[in-house]
Amino acid sequence: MSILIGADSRILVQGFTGKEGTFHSTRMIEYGTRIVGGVSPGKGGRVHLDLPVFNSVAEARAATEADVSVLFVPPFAAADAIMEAAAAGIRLIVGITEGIPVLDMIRVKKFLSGTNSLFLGPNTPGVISPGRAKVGIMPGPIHRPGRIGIMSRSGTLTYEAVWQISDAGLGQSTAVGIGGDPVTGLSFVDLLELFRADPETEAIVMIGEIGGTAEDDASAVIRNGYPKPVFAYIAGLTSPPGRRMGHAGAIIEGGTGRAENKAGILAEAGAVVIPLPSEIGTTVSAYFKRNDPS
Amino acid sequence: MSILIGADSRILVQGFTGKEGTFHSTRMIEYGTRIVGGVSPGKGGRVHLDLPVFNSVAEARAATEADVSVLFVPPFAAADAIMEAAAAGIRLIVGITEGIPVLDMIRVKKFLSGTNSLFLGPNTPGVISPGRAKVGIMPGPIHRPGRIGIMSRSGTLTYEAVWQISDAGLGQSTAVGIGGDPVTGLSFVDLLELFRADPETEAIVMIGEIGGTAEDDASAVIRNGYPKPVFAYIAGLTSPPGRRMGHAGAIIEGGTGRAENKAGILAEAGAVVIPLPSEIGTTVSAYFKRNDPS
Amino acid sequence: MKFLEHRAKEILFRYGIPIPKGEVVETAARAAAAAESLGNRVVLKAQIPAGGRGRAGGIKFALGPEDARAKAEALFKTRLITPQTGKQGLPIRSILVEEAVSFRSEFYIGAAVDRSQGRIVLLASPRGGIEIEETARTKPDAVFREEIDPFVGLLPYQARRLAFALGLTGESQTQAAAIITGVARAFLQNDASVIEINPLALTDEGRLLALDAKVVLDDNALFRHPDFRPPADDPDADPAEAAAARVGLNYVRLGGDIGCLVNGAGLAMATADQIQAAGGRPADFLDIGGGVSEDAVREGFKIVVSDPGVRAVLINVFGGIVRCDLVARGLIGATKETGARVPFVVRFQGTNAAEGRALLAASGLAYEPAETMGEAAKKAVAAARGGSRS
Amino acid sequence: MKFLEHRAKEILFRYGIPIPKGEVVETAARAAAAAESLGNRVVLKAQIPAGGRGRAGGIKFALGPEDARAKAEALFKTRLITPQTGKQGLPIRSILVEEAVSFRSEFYIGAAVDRSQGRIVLLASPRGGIEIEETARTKPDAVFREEIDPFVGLLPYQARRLAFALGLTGESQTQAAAIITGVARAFLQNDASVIEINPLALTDEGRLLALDAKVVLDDNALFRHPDFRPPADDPDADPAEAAAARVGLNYVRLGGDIGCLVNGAGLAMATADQIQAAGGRPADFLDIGGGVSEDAVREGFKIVVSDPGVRAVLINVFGGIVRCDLVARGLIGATKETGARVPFVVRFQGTNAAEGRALLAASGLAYEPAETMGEAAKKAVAAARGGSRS
Repeated sequence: MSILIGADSRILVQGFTGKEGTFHSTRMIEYGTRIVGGVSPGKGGRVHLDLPVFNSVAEARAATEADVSVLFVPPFAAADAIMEAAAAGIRLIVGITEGIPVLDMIRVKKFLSGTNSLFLGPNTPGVISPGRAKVGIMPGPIHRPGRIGIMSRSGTLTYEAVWQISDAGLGQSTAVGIGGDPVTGLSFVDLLELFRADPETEAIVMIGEIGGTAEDDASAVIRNGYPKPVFAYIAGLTSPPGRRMGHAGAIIEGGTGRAENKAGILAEAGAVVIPLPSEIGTTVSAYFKRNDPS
Repeated sequence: MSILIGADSRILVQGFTGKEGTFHSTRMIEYGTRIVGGVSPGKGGRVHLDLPVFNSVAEARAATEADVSVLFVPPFAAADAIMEAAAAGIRLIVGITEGIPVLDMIRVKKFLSGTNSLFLGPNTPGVISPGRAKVGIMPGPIHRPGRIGIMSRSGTLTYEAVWQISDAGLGQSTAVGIGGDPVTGLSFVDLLELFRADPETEAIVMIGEIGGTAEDDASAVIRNGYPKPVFAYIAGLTSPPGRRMGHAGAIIEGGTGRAENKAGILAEAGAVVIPLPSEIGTTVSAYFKRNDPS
Repeated sequence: MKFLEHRAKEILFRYGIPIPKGEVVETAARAAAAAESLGNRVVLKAQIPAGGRGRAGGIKFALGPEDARAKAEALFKTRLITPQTGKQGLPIRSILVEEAVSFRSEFYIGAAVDRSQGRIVLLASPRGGIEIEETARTKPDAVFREEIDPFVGLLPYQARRLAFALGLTGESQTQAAAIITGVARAFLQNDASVIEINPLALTDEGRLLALDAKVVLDDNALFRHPDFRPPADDPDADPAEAAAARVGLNYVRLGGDIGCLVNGAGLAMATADQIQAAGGRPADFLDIGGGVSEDAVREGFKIVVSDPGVRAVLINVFGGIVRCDLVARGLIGATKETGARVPFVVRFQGTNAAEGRALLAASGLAYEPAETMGEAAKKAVAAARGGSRS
Repeated sequence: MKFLEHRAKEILFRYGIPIPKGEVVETAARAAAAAESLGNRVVLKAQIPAGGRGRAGGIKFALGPEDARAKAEALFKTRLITPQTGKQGLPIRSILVEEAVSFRSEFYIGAAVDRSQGRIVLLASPRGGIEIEETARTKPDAVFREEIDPFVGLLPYQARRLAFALGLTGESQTQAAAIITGVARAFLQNDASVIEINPLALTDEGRLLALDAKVVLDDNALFRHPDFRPPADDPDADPAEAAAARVGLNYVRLGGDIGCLVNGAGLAMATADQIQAAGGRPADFLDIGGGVSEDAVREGFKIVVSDPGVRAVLINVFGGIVRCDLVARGLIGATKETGARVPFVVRFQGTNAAEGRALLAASGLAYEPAETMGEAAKKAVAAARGGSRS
């Protein structure tokens, strides 16, 4: 098993016929992902990568029974595409697009709160269940099927963590990027709950970074007795304070946002804090060897 | 028992210190209604009619535990006042105000759909549970406690029906005006469900009129086997077609809206249709004498 | 408030909706000049505040200025009678002269309030040029709907979906989506009740063009749109209805012989029903409303009796906020002022009914009191039959 | 994008928010003239893109034109050093000369994105003039909040509640509600990230006046606000950061001696952490991002080595969309073009890592390959210690 996606997920690509959509759809199909079609308004009726193209998500969903969509649309059109997918009943919407205005994401969150759709991202590499389905832009070959759940706010740093874990002889149940933007859809807290219920996942690696309170919110879940070990690395210990965080943001976030604070809160809550990015794979594999010497 | 309000309802008046608010609050208090305070922004802290005045509904609710509010605010401020009451957790909001823009009511309905508040009106005389509480502007003395539930789109025509029923020796469990505007909060359907669950109510009198589909929607409930007799009078048999109904409205309403159509659908559904307004009291009392000759 | 076609088109034009080139004229000479500047083929469209113009002969094609002049002259002499005008019809005071457009197909775009659901719905259909009600009845699959959320507005994907549903592709689809978005924005920003473009034509050149348009605004929201207040002296308005509106009363002429003065719309409708059941014909619907003054009652009564067909008046007041004594004083004032001798029947119930009856009794006026609506209607019918105006 | 105080005030003024009379000047003579026209008492406020001005001496009172001239002259000669400027401080290029206002009390009004909840929050506090973070920490009961729904906007009752929470009554309460509504509208209509009025002063005459203001817009939304595009030649910008921005890269100077070129913000931060853990000091944060071209890599490398403090460069690329071979080609091009001899360590993983390594190996360039981040950081630290720039 895995979270969010699996071998039976039926995936739609929004922005299918564009350059990005074409490139990454090809990679996803090569990986074995079940892409069932795409949406490109105005191109409905065509065939692209041997798959049907539709003018709207509603039409595409009716024809293909897709339950997941992944977006390769430009920032100005992204919010509309997400809301269209949600209105059409898509269960999981994955927003790869980088550079969406924050207000658009706030609108999207409000809109989605009235639906049953989940949104992952934006500015995420996506989600992969190794060996089953890849919904996003991550390099497939570094992944291995396994029992570690990975969740991250970063793109390439996730690949680094995945690579280290694969290199250490372990694998991933699911690797998920929640996205690097200030306002995201699914949060670390949401993913912790999904991983909690996933029997395949035996441990979680969380890759955080400075800014916001996503890691602090996750700490609260861990503190309340989380049944699986959580390993955490927080990037940005050396990042200069004040450079990336808005002034009034700090007050809302209660003065938090520094990497050392996040790491401290996580450690106190019971997570295993990994101090250096180079030690993610070794730390997790040492834990598994200790607890499961077979 | 009764529906919507009762002897223990704690009622707040929005627009309390204005001319209308003062006049009708005085009448409601005279009737024995438990008015617990009022809201008049900017007048908070004063005492009016021996009751406390607050700047906001939230403040008033915190201080008085009010669960019902009744609005005497001008049309331009009404939507805001309703949303304020809903956001403050008022359970039932009664909008007396006439002349609220339809778009404001559509916004209010959307806003309320995310809350637990009920809205009655606008452009309604309100709701009365004879002998217990009067929340509105209807003349109190014409009412008698009893077992008929009355619901109506009209003001004075409701008084007429109430008067005839009282005159016939019967009384009302609750008399409710849903309001005469194109878009209303609580509908006939909603009230039928509330009356269904009210053991005190033994029969329902529905006063409809031309336009819209409120009566047709109610017919569907009756047709599905409503456990109490429903008497219906529809005003406007002689009203000229086309004068009050918008053109594109007709298409949405499926070509309905004429009094004879409404009466026909109701009769077919099993309601007792009263052909003339002067016969409301006699028809209902004849039914009760026939069925309950004691 | 309902706009004439040319005003409706002006409003929609501000929201990016393309309309034919045209000019509004009030004389045949100006019609000729407009035809001159618009090119050879023009359409003359009578500007009246009622639908059904086309079949009634209110739309004419003209070839060149002289033809336009002749046809405009004929139109200006006509009273147009349509199913919506009543039998006497309406005079044509202005004509919209527009370039004649050749088109391949006609669509329907409209937005309206769905009363039952309490929401705004945008409708589109590939069957334009005919009434949308007819399409909804005969071919419901050809009517496509999207809700306009009052806070969110119409989202781009909704506009696209409707445009695709119309069967449009390429440039036309993009243009249709923009027009649909414009209709939704115009609806929300102007507190509309109804906006219709019918037909929206796809011209031979592949452009979409709003050939006819209808815009009705919510009267209750006019305080937010002061620019749209109707002119005080609408020459086409019924003088009695206009007089009633000036004092805040709601008067509708019904054409019978029993004048009605009632408080509340529902009770007024019911009173008319009751009169008809008693064998009479109501002359009017006059709702004096809830917050009426003595002066307004007086004016209302004067308006009712100003109808020369009225042979009796029925006053039916169920006092609530309106006190019967106030109404009585208004009636006494009006009869004294006008000296009107039309017989009237008064039924008072509710707030201060006894005081009202006492005032009338003490005034020395000749009137018939009644206890119930049924009794009042019967007495009014009898009075209208027996009585004569002096 | 963060605006200078006077621009922030101009924006808020358009939303009905009252601001003091004032003028922006770039010379002492114009400061004197401004003081002349504004009256006797004025305030001179240094316009720099950083907070903490007041304590750093960037705000001066002046009595009359001559005093204003002298104080402006002194300010124009100063570099202001505040906790937000870095040690070298910032030059003062313009001064806002404002009427001096006497006031009774100071309030705080602000709006910002609540990242955790994904919503916009409007904050108000009767404790103005001090940092809102401090109030939130020391006296949380004195900070009042209302959500601004992104579709609905701030409703009138919410603005009223905040105004009442500030303890205002009568005219001032109405004015405060209007100001709060204006802030909410300005936030939504301009895609703001932060808007602050601090302090909002209640003057001796009983008027509310925004004495200081801050407006930060969401850079990602600037495409919707073309008027707000920052001038291409901001004289105060770090030249390396500006050069990176021009080619779409994100460069932040960190002050150490190991230049970094990394793909992805998280990996770039992690790389800096790894360098520090290995005993080195990162010179910069350079994220070449996801869709980078060979040209941009070349420019990025040139920017990194343009820092005279850089004694070694660490290239850490985990290929995803970015292919390592493309990065290799950019590096080879840049080193050939600039002839830079600074030692560099390259760590490639992911998409086309082998191809990238092969290209570098074949290029004849002197560089240290590394397999892991840890190894790369250690080698870079060693190179920076041992190496010297030629």
